[in-house]
Amino acid sequence: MKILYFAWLRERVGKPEEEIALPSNVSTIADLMEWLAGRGEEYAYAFENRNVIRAAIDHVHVKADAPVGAAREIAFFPPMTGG
Amino acid sequence: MKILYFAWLRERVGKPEEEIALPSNVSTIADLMEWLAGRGEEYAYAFENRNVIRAAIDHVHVKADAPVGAAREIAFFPPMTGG
Amino acid sequence: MTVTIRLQQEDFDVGAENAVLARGHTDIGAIVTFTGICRDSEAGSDVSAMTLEHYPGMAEAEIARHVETAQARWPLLGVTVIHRYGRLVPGDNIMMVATASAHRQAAFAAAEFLMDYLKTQAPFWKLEERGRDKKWVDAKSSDDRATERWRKD
Amino acid sequence: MTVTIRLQQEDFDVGAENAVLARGHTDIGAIVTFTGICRDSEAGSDVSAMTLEHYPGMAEAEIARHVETAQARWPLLGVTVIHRYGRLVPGDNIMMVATASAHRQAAFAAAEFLMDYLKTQAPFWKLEERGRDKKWVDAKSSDDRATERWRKD
Repeated sequence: MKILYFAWLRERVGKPEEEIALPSNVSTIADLMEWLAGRGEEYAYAFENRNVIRAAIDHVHVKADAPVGAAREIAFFPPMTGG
Repeated sequence: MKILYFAWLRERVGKPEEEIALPSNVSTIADLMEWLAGRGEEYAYAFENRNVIRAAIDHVHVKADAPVGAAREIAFFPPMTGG
Repeated sequence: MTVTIRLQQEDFDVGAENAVLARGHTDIGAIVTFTGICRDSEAGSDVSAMTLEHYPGMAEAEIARHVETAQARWPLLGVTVIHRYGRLVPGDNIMMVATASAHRQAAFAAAEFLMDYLKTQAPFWKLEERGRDKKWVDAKSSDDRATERWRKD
Repeated sequence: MTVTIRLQQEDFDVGAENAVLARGHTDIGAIVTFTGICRDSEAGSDVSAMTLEHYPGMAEAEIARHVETAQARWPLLGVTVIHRYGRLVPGDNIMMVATASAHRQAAFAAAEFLMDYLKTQAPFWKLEERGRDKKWVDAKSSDDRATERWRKD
């Protein structure tokens, strides 16, 4: 599964995207953020304030309880600030 | 004194402008329209419906009772239709 | 504050006019441009051409007066008004207004204000051609209502 | 109905884009164009540059969805949205919206609707540079209020 990071999330994680193998105990966006936060210092920093982080599954905005099982691409980003 | 005509007033009078010598009994725009209307068939036709005709003295909109004595240029035209 | 008011027969270039408005300014955040184009149909019937007549000198003065009103009401950094006269056919540009400001709200409001004025009370008379039939257009009362919303009493 | 949505690094030409929108149409009477320009000051302090980041694919889809909403609400004959990304300095064009319609009211309303969306919720993140200091811009709540007026419940 492809995970994308934008803006300060990208800077904190230190990469724009990566491929992950979804663990079996991760079923929602909230689960995924929790799992990612446990992957190391940079992830813990990126995901320290999870309630401001927005997510999209396959280009569509979703809430934290959205199921992630069928996703091809999941993106995490701060609230969009407009152009 | 220079008199200008626009749109269908110009077409009816048959010329865009003319010089006139203001008669001594003409003191307002209304007087001037009445005097012009008496100058011939084309003027009578142009000024037959005087309450729709607008006037300007030296580029400024004026009402029918405006005095014309000090004017350099008087224009008569239908209500402006915008661009 | 860059103010450009031009009445002309020739066409205009919106991109070039916008560039003139913005040139040398780094405080402008928003430019709203309106372009009015000659349509092939008015009031439900085909129009083959229209001719705009204006009163040179008075037209510029009247437009300038309304630009000043817009400047007094909104924090503008530039205004351009270009209006063509003469005979125009469908597809031809008729006129443009461009308003520049730090923020979009002022630029939009001022452009709409100037357009409501220009489309209804601006010093032009319009002759429409429908085939061989030519007719002077009457002042529209529906457009007058659009200008009324700007009136402060 | 001509719809153009482009995200690009390079600059755009408002005049050329307007011409594309109008080409071959004689039913368009009004084109409203908004150009957003990078300012040298935001929230009262100097800005030396800004960088716009976007989510390719999602950005286009989100903008297209809002263009469809505008089309459903107003009788539009064409819409163009061009948004730049990457690093921009004061004076640079950021984005443009153009809306074409038979009459000016629909063109103005649709352009304002799209701008309120693009300036607040569009899929961009903005990094502002003030000298050597770089800071991601937070979402603004005042702009969110501007978008609320379009919400139909």
